[in-house]
Parts: sequence; C-alpha cells; structure tokens
Amino acid sequence: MSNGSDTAHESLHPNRLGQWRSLDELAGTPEFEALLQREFPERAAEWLDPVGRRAFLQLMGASLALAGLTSCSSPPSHTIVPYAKAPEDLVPGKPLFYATAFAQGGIGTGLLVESHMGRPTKIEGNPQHPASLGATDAFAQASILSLYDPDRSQTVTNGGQITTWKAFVAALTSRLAGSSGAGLCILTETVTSPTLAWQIRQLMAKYPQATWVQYDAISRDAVRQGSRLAFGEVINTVYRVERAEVVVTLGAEFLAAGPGHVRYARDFFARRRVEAAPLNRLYAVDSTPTLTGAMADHRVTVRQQDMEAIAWAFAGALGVPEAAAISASMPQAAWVAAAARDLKAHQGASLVVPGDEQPPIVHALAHAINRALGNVGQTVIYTDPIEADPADQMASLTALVANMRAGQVQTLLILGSNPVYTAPADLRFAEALDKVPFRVHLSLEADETSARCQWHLPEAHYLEAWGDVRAYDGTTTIQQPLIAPLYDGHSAHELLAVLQGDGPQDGYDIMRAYWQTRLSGEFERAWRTALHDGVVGGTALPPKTPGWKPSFAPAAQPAQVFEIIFRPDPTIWDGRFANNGWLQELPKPLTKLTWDNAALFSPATAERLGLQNEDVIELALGGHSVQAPVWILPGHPPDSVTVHLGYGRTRAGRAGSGIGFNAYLLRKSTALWSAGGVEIKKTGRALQLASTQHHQTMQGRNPVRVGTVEELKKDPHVIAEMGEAPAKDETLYPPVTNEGYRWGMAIDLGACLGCGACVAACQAENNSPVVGKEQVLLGREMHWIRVDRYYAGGPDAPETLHQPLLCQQCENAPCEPVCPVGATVHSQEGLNDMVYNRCVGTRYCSNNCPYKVRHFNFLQYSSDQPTLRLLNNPNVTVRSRGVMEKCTYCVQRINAARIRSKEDGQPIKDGEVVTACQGACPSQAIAFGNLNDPVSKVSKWQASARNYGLLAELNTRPRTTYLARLRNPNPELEKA
Amino acid sequence: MTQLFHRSTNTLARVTLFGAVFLVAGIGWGVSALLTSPYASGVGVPVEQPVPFSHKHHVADVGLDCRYCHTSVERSSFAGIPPTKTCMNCHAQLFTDAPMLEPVRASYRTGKPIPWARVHTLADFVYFDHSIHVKQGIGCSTCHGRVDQMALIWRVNTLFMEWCLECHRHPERFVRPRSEVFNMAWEPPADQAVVGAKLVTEYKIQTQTSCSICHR
Amino acid sequence: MTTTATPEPSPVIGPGYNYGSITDKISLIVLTGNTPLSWFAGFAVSFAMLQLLQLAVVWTLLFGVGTWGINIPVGWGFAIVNFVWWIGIGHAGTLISAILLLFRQQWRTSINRFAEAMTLFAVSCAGLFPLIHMGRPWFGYWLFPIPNTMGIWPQFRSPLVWDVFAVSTYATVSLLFWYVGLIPDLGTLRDRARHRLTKIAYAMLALGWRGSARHWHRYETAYLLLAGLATPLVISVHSVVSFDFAAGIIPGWHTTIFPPYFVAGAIYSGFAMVLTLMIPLRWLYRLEDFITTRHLRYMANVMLATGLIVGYGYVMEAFTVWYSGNPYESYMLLNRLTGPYAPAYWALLLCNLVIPQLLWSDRVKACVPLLFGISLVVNVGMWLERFIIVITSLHRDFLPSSWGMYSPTWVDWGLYIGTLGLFLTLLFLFIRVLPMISIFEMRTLVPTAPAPAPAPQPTPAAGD
Amino acid sequence: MATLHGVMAEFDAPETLVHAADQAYRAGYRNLDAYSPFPIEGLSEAIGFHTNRLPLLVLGGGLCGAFVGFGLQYWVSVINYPINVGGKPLNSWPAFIPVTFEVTILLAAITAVLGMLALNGLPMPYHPVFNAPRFALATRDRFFLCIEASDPLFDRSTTREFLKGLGAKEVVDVDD
Repeated sequence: MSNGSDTAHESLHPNRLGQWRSLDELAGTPEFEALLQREFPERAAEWLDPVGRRAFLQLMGASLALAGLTSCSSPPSHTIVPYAKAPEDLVPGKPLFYATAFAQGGIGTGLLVESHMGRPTKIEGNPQHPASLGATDAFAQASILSLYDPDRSQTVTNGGQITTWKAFVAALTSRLAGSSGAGLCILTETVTSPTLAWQIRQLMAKYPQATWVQYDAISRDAVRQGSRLAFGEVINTVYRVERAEVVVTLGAEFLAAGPGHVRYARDFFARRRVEAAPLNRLYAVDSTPTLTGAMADHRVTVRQQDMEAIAWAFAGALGVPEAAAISASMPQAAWVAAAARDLKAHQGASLVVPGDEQPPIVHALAHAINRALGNVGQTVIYTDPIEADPADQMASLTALVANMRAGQVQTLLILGSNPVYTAPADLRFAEALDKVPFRVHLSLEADETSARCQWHLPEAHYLEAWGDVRAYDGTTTIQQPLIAPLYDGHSAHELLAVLQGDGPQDGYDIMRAYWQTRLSGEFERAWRTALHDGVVGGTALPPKTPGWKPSFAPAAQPAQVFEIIFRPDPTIWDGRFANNGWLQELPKPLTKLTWDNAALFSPATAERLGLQNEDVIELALGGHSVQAPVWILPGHPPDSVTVHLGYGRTRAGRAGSGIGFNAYLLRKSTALWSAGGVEIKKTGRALQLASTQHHQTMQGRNPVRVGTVEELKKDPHVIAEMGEAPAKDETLYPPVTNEGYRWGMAIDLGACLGCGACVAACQAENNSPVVGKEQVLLGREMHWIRVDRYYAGGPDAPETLHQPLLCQQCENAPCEPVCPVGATVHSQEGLNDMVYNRCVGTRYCSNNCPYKVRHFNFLQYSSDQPTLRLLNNPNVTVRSRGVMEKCTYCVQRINAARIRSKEDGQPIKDGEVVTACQGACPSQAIAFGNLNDPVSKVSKWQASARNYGLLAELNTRPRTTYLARLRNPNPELEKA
Repeated sequence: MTQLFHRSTNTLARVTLFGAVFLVAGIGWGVSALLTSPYASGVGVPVEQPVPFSHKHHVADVGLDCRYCHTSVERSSFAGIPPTKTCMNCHAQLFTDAPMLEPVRASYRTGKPIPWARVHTLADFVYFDHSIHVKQGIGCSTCHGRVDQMALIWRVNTLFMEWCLECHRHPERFVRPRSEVFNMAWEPPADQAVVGAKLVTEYKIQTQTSCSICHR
Repeated sequence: MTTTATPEPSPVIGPGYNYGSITDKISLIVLTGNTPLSWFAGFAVSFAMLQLLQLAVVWTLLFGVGTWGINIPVGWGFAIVNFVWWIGIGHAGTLISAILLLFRQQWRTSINRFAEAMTLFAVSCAGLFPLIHMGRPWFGYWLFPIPNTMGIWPQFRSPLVWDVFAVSTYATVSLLFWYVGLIPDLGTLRDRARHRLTKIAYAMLALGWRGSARHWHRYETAYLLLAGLATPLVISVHSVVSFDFAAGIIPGWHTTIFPPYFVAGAIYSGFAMVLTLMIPLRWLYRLEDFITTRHLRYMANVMLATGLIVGYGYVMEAFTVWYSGNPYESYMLLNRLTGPYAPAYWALLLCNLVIPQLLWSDRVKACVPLLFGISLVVNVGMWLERFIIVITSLHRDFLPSSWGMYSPTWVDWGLYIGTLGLFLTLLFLFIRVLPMISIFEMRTLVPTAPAPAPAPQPTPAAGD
Repeated sequence: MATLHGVMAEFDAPETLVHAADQAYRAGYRNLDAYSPFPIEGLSEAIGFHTNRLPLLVLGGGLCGAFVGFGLQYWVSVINYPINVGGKPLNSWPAFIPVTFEVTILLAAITAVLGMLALNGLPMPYHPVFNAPRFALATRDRFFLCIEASDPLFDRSTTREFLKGLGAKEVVDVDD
C-alpha cells in the first residue's frame, strides 16, 4: 500500500476541524451524518439512537436476516447529505493513509492507517519504519477493533457516578495546590515516549517528592538485570539477524514477540530462501514450545530450571572465561557441543538470543557468548536503553505497594496499566490500593483497576490521540490521531498536563511543544515530514560499546521439582486485548485454541498424570490456586506445565469477561516467569475448549512438503515427486486462457512462522465477523485464511509445520459446477469469484471444496452494532445470514488497481496489488501477482523447484501454490 | 339415475379449464410488469428536493459544467454532491434575497447541510465507479439522461442488472469520444457501430462481465 | 421380474367375489357413515407430529439453518439425508404402477393405487427439504429458469438444478398418473354416494366419466403411455439424486456405482414402506381377500432382490477402494468401519444386508408379523445408509486439518419426525376420502364365467 | 318431453355386451356407444372404433420437450451469459442431458393426459345417458349399449326390438 496522501497529515487535527470534539457533538454534525449516509445510507438513524445498540456477539440476529443482501435495486428511498463546507484533501470515496505507530510494552511499530471519510478502517505496516518495513503483527492489526469496541469506557466517573473531565481537573488541581508532591505517585507502563518522559521530568521538578513507578505485567526486568550482570549498566540489544548464519535461541520467542520481532522475522527468513544461499541455521532450546523453536532446524526441549545449565554449557564450550570450569553433563550435552561447534565455525556471523522471560544469568551468559564469538558489532548491536527510565519495575512496584500499605501514598495516578488484575498475587495490590485516599485510573476500559479507583478517566485510543513512541532500535514515531476521540477520551499526555497546570493542555500542542526544539531544520517542514513519514529522522540510537563488567558465577543445580511456566498469551497478551473479538477468535498459533487459555502439558507428563484434553485440574502454588482445563501440547518439556496470562478477566467487557482462568493468581513477584512446586489436583470436571483444528497429524498425506537443502541440491524434483500432479494438457476440455492479468499466489512454507498476522489482517480487510466460542465449537469459524498446524515425528520432539490455507482459486474449481445459481464462477482474470448477493446458501460448494476454505453464515454473524459498522471496509460487502463467503485474493484491491491503471494508462505493476495477508506477513512468506508476467515475484516463486500445488492430484489446478518447507540441518546432528 | 348437472355445465367446465391457462399466464405477466414498472424502478418519477434546484436552469441556461458541482466524478467512484459552499460561490452575489434560496443560505450559516433526496442509488453490494466510466468514454447522459432538460431529476434508466449488462457486453453501442463525455446534447452518430468499435479499440475497453467487476 | 415359478397357493383375489361385491366392499370404506375409531386415533397422532414440523420449519426460517447441527466440513446433515430417504420411498408407487404394468403383473392391481398415493406424499415430504435447507430460502426461485431483471439464469451444470427438474417432473407425472387412474373410480363413487354434496364433489372430480367404450380405449392407451414414460423417469430421478453425490469429488461420494445402487435402494425402501403400511391397513380394513399373502410374498421377493443389489453396491464400494488403492478412498472406508460413526455403519449392514436374508425362507414370508418387522428394519437401514453416505464422507475428507464432527439438534429431529407426521396425515386423509384400491382394475380380476351362448338372431317380423 | 337421445339396452355380462355391440354394428348402426364398468377387450372394435391419434400426440409433446429442454440450457450457458464455470466448456452437453430428459418426459406425460381428456371430450359433467334410470350401475356391474337417435337407421320401436333381441335385460329410451 502506498501512502495515499501527501498533504493530509493533520486534516483531522481538532484546530482544523474544530467541531470534531466528542462523539456526541460529532454525531450531530453534518460532516458526520454525511459520512454515515455515504457508508450506511439507511442505517444512520440507528447510529443516533442509543437503544439501537446490540450485544457484541449477536448470534440470533433474525432482525437483519432479510435485510442486507437482497436481489435488486430499489427506487430512491433515502437522502444524501453533502458537507456544508468540505474538508481539504478529502475526495469523497477515496481512502487516505496516515502514518502513526502501535506500541506494545512501550515499544513501537510503525503503521500506515487507511481512513475512509474520516473512519480508520484498516492498519498496514509503514514501509519506512525500521521495526515494520511494511509488515505488522496480529496485535497491531486487531488494535483497530479496540478503537471501535462498544464496551470502551465512555465517560469520566467518580465513585461510579458519571461526571465530567472539568470536574476531575478541578478536584485534582485543588488537591495538589501548593503541594510538593509528597504522597503523589504516578504509575505508568514502560515509557519510551520522549514527550511523556519530558512531561514526567517536568512534573518531578514541580513536585520533587512525587514518585514515578513503571510496571508492565510482561516486563523486561530480566533483560535489564541480565545486562547489569554483564555490563553493570542497562544496555539495549539490537540484533542484526540478516547477518547471522547460525542462530541459537535460549527459550527465545524473538521472531514472534518482543521488541522488533516483526523486523527480526523478516531479516531471519530473508536467509531461509534457496536463492539466498548460504541458508542460516537455527538451533532452539525451548523451555516451553515457541513459534521460533518450531522453525528451528534443531530443537531441544529442556525444563526451565535447566536452561541456566544449558547456557553455562554453551558458554563453557565456547571458551567464555567465566565458564572455564564448566563441563556439560546434561542429556543434551552432545547436542549443545554440536551446536557450539557450529557457532564457533561462524564467529562474527553467529548469534545467541536469550528469551525475554529467561533469568538474568541466561542473558548475561548470552552476552558473554556473543562477546566470545565476536558477534558484538556484527550481529549484536548495543545501544543506550530505549526506556526513558530503565528501572527495575518489579522492585519499584513492590516498594509502591509497601508505601501504599503504610499509608504514605495520598494520590495515585494510574496511567493505562491494570495492576489490580496484573500485579503478582503475593503483592495483594488491590487491598493496598484501597488505602490510597485519592485514586485515579486512566484506561480504555472501565476495568478491574478502575473499579477500585474513585476516579476513572476514559483514555483516548492511540488512533484518536497525539503521542510518540520509540521502536526497538530507538527510532521515534509521532503518533497522529485518525479520528477525534469517540468517547471524550484523553491521553496520558493530557492528564499529566493537568498536573503540570500551566503550559499546553492539548495533546497536539504538547507534542509540538516538545518537538519544537528537537526537530532538525525548519520546524513546520520537519514536523510535516516526520508525521508524513511516520519516523522522526535520526532518532535511531547509535551503537555503543559498553565496558565488560561481569558479575555472575555458576549457581548450584536446583532440585528437580514440577514447575509451572508463565507466558503472555499469544493472542490477548497480558489481558489488555481480552475484549478484542478478533484476537480472542484468532487461533493460538500452537494450540489452535480460541476464547480460552489452558494448562499445557507434554503428552508424556499428561499420560503419567492421567490427564486428558479438557479435563479441569486445580493448580495450587503458594497458597493460591486456580482451576484450569488441560491441553496436551506435543513438544512441551516434561514435568512442567505452561499457563498463559491474560484470561480470567472480570471486567473486560462483554466479549472478554469470565472466560479462561487467571494465571496471575499463581504468579509471585519473586518468580515472574516460572516457579517450582506447583501441585496438580484433578477435579473430575471437564471444560469444552474451542480448538479450530482437531487432527494434528498429516495422516500420511503430506499437505506440507519438507525438504532439506542437501536433498534439493541432489535432486531438484524431490519436492514435485512427493505427489502426482496431472499435466496441464491431460484434459478433454478446451484450454481456458486469461488475457491480461492471471492472478496467482505462492506461499513459502519455509518462511511461514504461523503467527496469525495474516488471519487478523484478512479479518480486518474483509469485514469478517466474530462468531463466538459456541460457534467455533460447532466448527463455524469464519476466517478466510487459516493457518493449519501439523506435527510430524514423535510426540515429545515433533517437527511443527505451519500451512496458511486460503481459497486456492482452482482453475478447475470443484465448487463452481455444483452451484445451482452460478454464485461462484470464474472471472476473466481467473479468479474464483464469490457473488454473495447471488448466493442462496446450498453449501454444496463448501462440501465439494477439498480444502474446506469456504465459510458459511449459518446465523446472522455480521454485527449491526453501530460503532462496529464504522469499522467496516466500505469496499467489501457485509455478508448476511445464509450466505457462503471465502477469500477472493482481496479482489477489491485488484479492482482498485485495475481502475487506477486504466486511468493513467499504465498496466498494473508487480507488487502494486498487495493482498491483506501478504501485506501483514512479517516474514514475507506470501507472494501475489500476475502469472502472465514471467518476471513477477509470484511467477518466479512458482517456477521454483520447491513449488507444489496442494492436492494437485485432484486436478483442481490451484492458483495458490506452496513452496516446500526448507530445512538446513547440521549433518552431524542429522545422523543421530 | 338423475342428472347431477345442467347441460350448460359442460361448456362451463371447459371454459373454466381453458380459462385457467390464461389466468395463470395473466398473473405471470402482471407480476413481471409490476417488477419492471416505474413503481419498482423509479424510472420517470421526478424526485422532490428540499430546495427546488433545477438542473435545467443551471446547465442549459447558466451553462455550468457537470464537474463544477460533481467535482470528484473523474477521480473517485463517487461523483460528489456539492457542499453548500459551492452554491454560495454564486449565490452570495446572485439572488441573494430570493426566498427560494433561504434554505441554502441557512445551511451555509448554520453549517447544517441540505438533505438532498437521492435519485440514483444502487444496492449495497453493487460497486460502481464513476471515474473509470467517464475515463472510458461513457457520457453522463448515457445513464442519467438529458439532465439539462430536467427541472427535477428522475431516473431515465432502471439501473437493473440486465441494463448494466447491455453496455458491459456491447460497449461499442454506447461509448463516445472522451471529449463528448460531459456533452449533454451528444447523440450517437448514424455510424455509431463503426465509430464505437474504433473507440473501443482506441480506449482499450474490454467487455467486463465478470461478477467481481461489480460485486465483491 | 421377481415372480418365482412356484405354484400359486392363493389367487390374487379371494374367492366368491363379483363385480358388485368388489365395488361395494372397496367403495364402502370411503362412503361409510361411521369412520373406525382406529382411523381417528391414527390421524390424531400423525397430526400432532405434523405440528412439530410446523414448529421446526418456523424456527429454521426465523433463525437460519444455523439452528441445525451442520457446520464446515459437514455442510449437509439430516435435511439431505431425509430428502434422499423420502425420495427413495417415493419410488415404490410409480415402480409398482408403471413397471409392473408393463410386465403385466396382475398382482399389482390391488396395491398400485395405494402405492401411488404413498409416492405423492413421500415426494411432498422430500420436496420440503431442498427448500428449507437453503441459507436464504426466499430466493429459492432462483433455481428455476424464470426470466428476471438481473439477466441471469440457473447454472445448469449443477446436480441441484437437475434435482429441481427431476423431482418436480416426478411429482407432476406421479400426480397425473394417480389421478388418471382414479377417474373411473371417482365415477363409481359419484354413482354410489348417497349424500348430494358428496355426489357432486366426486362428480366434478370424475369429469363426467361414463365408461364409454371409446373412452376406455383412449384411456388405456394413455395409461400405457404414461407407464412407458414413468418407467425411465423413475429410474432417472434417483439416478439424478445420486448425482448430487457422485458429481462431487469427496471420497465416498465420487463413485460411478451410485446411480444403479441408489435406484435399487429406492425400490428397496419403497417396497419396505409399502409393506409397513399395507400390513396394518389390510388387517384394519379386512382386506386380506384383496391383498393376499401372495401379494406380500411377491413384495418380499422384490425387497430381497433389490436388497441384494444394494448389498452388491456396498461390496463394490469396498472393492473399488481396495482396487484403486487411493489413500483418501481407503481412509474413507476405514473411517466408516472403525471411525466415530462406525456403529451407524454396522447397524446399516445389519439392517439392509443381514436381517433381510431371512426372506429367503417361505415360512418367514408367510409370517405376516415377521414380514412387518423386517420391512421396518429395512426402512431404518435405508435411512442409515443415507446418513452414512452424507455424514461420514463429509466429516473427514482430504485435509486432516479441516476434519470435524456432526451431531443433530432438536430442530433436525423435529424436521424428520415432522415429515413423518405430514406423510401419515396425508395418508390417513387419502384412505378416508378415496378408494385405496383401484376398483375398476379389481373388477377385471373377477374370474370370468364361461361365455353365454349367443342370443338368437332377432327377426324383424317376429316380436314378443 | 324432451327429444330422444337414443335407446339403451342393459346387459349383465361383458361378453353379451360385446356380442350385442358387434351385432348392432353389423346391422348397420353407426351412432352407437357401449358403456362398461371396466375396459373390455374388443368392445371398441365391436362398435367400429379403431383409430387412435394419442400416441402421435405424445411423441410430438416429447420431441417438443427435448428441444425446449436442451435449447434453454444451450441458450443460457453459451449465448446469453457465457461464463467460465470450473474450467468446463460453455456447452457442457453431457451435463445438460438430465434436464433435457426430464423436460421431455414432462411434456410427453402432460400431452398424454390432456390429449386423452380432450379426445374423450372430457370434462362433460352432463350427458344424456345419465338420464337412463339404471345407468348408475354402469360404474358397478352392469353393461349398456346405446343406439343414438341421430343414427340414420334409428327407429325407436324397431331399434328397441332389435336390442331386446340381443338378450338385453332391459331396454329404455334415453331423453336428450
């Protein structure tokens, strides 16, 4: 997607469109009516009518069943409302793109957000942003749904009573009048925002005795402590994955989560294509299954408590002085030795990556190993920390709780985070909080913490507010709003401005005030460029070489106990996305579970404990206990259980409350990521879990083909010969030719991480509904693209294979001849069109689809919730009850490109049409384009020796083909 | 045995049976007539507007070009409805106190737009793009008729799918030189068959009858 | 056909009947003043079941087919199972009337009328399902070639469109066939009815039939022609139904043997249903003299024969799987034998293959209750067969990742039981108001007396 | 007293009716008709009725159906809106066979029934023969022969005698 607007940076700035203040006003304004009238002509009334709002998941929507898709046009029935004074830069019916950034754990990824008539509808990555390069992850894709979440808090409340922002400002200022800040504490999440840090520093100056505490449930304390152990200071580590030929991960999920993972995935898989020989080689040591480990050429699973020993073993084998005395004796010794030899062979071009959740010592050892391998400066770049204040968050939070309990905290401002829910159980944060007389909580939802605070302030979503954030390498992006706050929300900046009293109060002015002096060159130009590009030039942190001040030594081997491992949930993270239907229904990459978390066991352990899938067990640890359903996960280390944080929310909203179990209740401030001695009791009950895939093996039909580099070198046909595809001319029918464009797609299974960004992107682009757990249990999920996950090999050390499956756009589509009304037929460009308004819903096409990529609106799934309608992509029909739907290669984008190309008389260039899934894919595993163009990327991919058609033996002649997964094993280990 | 029926029932019986055929046919005809009538299609039914705006006056008499008000017709799928500002460009000077124009002035004062009644509308699942049609030499009047002769606007075409298909199958019958697109008075020349065919090749117009061209 | 060369123990009609007594006995069932209580009882039950159908249909239309157990991958569930089952049952009527007529099987006379009626009702039950199983039934008319303002038409390559034509043609032709057969009997009822209104009602339906020699002549020609047309039709209909599956690529559907084996199955279940209904009725209305044990035996023979053909179908399916060595096909069979739905498959084999073998023995065929039992078993078996074909083929097809399970909801059951109600209700009404046995054809079965000596030549002169 | 339709004789066995009808025809009567509760072999021949155009009509109906059936599908799929369906040729004639066949049967069957009724002049709720007192038995167990007044040889008394002579149980006048 190209940045569609060059001059449209701030057309939405309140000062330019003064009337766009709050939703209530907005709803009255002609501009907004116009906007609604255009997109939802006959539904505007419902918008203005509050009782018209329905439940988030309306499953029995007979009301809309007969509306929506009908058969013919009707005479003029409704009015059309133009602007009174049209805004600049806005061509009715044309989308605009604005650059901004999405932050997670305080670390940003650059975005381009598509906006239709003032409604942000779709998120793309920002090609100019180093952490994105055009791609995104599932969280960023789905974050736009949170903007329109009908359960977002909409008013300022005091003690549950609706009041106003003004009233709050009055209360706060009167309270702090003349105070020195004694007893004032500001609790934020990790802050990388330069402006916010600047504001806080100013506050500290004004209120010298005030305190500032940062707390992220998914904190990177261990990383920071690790670098203190190694360097005596906090250092930010940036990997240059594209330079690494051998990578060893120590429990690291660095390709699928954490700072810069989108960029890392792209760089890593750029070295996994046969073209890009020599391939890199990945060794993974997992203490719980990770997507990164699933991509490894060699993977071992160890119990978390043995991870340190493994790290020492590597250190010893690689001549790290601190580890001179180490002689590895664990079962994985041989494996470690082999991997170590491989690392040694690639000094300066190798990389050891510790997981964020690993203990400090592992991080310290990783630093030592990279140093010993001479990787520093090559594949490992050290910079100053990106955090504004790289404090030990858990320590400061513990201190804060102590102060609160001691009654020393008088005024507590909680910005964004949800500590009542996320704070480790042993801190008993909630009851300490009650001791604070004046408690303020600024958040998107009226959540668990809001319920414990007198004052709750609706927070402005990042797409509604001004802000700035730094990326994994320090690059700063100024976040600009796409729409005026829907619900009178305010940003943290604006709240702090209130404390500051004097000075700018408005987010926009605050931003400009901070950057005024900090942008190089003439300010207005620089400001516009920064907004337009989505990056502030020259803010990437320069490399530095920290002094080596090691302060660590081998510890005694811990006693072998049954351990529990905590991890952020793969789709709802620390719980902040609990009310996000897209992420709830996005199958967790490895378990394929939706709408629930589970206690994950290895098959062997489950068998030993006599546990089945869906058994409900009681997990007890340190006096706390939770009841959790069991899910057996091949490749999980033995004698340990993994639980995902983020579920069991009580005040998340209609979608997110009361599902799953709250793993935070077992979490201790001293053992954030794993703990020993968990007790497991069976309850005899069972809980149905909504998994989207029930069969994990390939049943001897290899839908996913795998080959090693060696095999492919020996015989280029090895992949093709794994199946039998009939030749093109083996037919009695006259050949069908597509002049002009012949659209096709190829998916590189060697590069597919299985992260699910494509699924979220597709859902956002194509108005796919959320159906809810009950419907998923019935097998009625609506994702046009799904990521199948198969296991090969033994259950304890399996090979995990991912395969994105979308409509294969078969040339001999089995779905087409069976449709009685011709609702699915071929287009002149060879697309397998699906005509929703013609579909009568016999479901014959789906029965006859060998890939089962068609999805049916069994009930009225598409929501008629007014805010959610604003999210709809106006270029894609919203499907009603009784209609079949499926992937169309984002035909709306193809049509837009075709019209564009005809208007400027240029043929569509390769890469001009980017499907939603392709655009989002961090690892660039999808190629799409014109197969009639021999030099197009997709043509090249389909010409590759790894290319094969799924189920081609059925002679369906799929337009979507796959490139076989490529392994680059270490011969030494392959023999074993 | 006594006769159950009178002699006449024989004729009656046959007439009924025979008539039934025509009855069924008649009903079928009636239904299809209704479905294609102006009642269903809105063809030829002038639409009342909040302001008695006359295209006839503004186009024929004043000589405004379509694009003066429908600004985005060449750039966007949506032709564009002029903001009140556009009206005021002239009416700030002309007929400044004409009572007829009070709603317009009011709108400009208050910023409340004029709720025009929509004349040409398509179902939600039909995706029509003005810009490409205009670009490919399909004139305004081809679909909207002689707007310059309508005081109030009405539909001159049904906008039924079969109507769209006519042109998508045989563009040569309707295409005109790009220069003539906004010419209300343009009439197909006698040799349209020849000219049209030439234009079709010149403008690289394809017959687009794939479903996904209009439905997605 | 299946008539064995065994000596006839009993004729096709009881002894001592003449034109008059046959006429009276059959027409009296309809024209009687006092309806048997058993009729009211039966009708009440069926009507209650019919109400369940109403509820289920309304529910489906209101909330959508999502209230059924169907899903992806199992896009078709009970609805299609029931559709095929009912259509199959519908085949006995036309078969008996048409094919047995062409084969000059006298014994058809006493059962064809009833079987034809049964066909009509079964087909109307069947016809309901394709309509309501659609996601948007209100657009069902798009399957018919009706000129429209969209300028588009049905897609004639789709087996579902073939279905529309086959089933509607079949319904029409069966109706015509049945009605034409009724005309002379309607005349009889007209002439026998006492109440004037009844008389007029039957008279209008009889179209003024008066048994003229010319009329009989054309009538017989027309009837024979209809039989000749209906015979290939009845074969075609279930072949077309089988194409719904055979034209698909799903393992377990994509089979060339389906048409013959569906037709045989249809006849099989059709005859089973005729027996299931005939046996109680002949006992209830004392019709043992018209529907003799010989009739029952013949029907049993037909069941046995078609049952064997169906069995052959099962065997061939398995053989093809083994012979082709296609992994998907092999897994399909394995899944049927051992998968989650295996009990249904084994039950099917028991019902359709094992138990009917009892029919080899004449003693079994002579034992009416046992025959009744077997006919019930076959009905169940044939329903299971369709369940197996639809569900087990769909729920595990090509990609293991997309495999799923199917379990019906109360709406599914409601529709099934409900159509049984519709079927029986119509049947009870039929036997109450129309002759369930063709009177005029029965008359032809009366053993003819030796022709009387020709009357003396009249001479114009001689008078008396 | 209305005009006379003819005289009607009643017999109690099919054979006697056939014989009587045969005799009447030999005697030169042409406008006559026989009535029986069931079709009787050779009766219509006996009264000199041989020709039957029904089969030809049905053949016509069938052919017409075949043409319409295939024609419709061909026009729709090849001429009216040619579109690529699953890579199959536009004229997928094998797929068009079922519908063609069904339409053929349908039209043929309808022709057969309507043709039969039309040629028989049905419906005809009123017919003079119904005036005959015992004619109701014609649909039960009695057999009637009626010689119509329109016949040139018809003479009320002689015809009555003639019929009596054929072994009729009873002979009555039938008013028109």
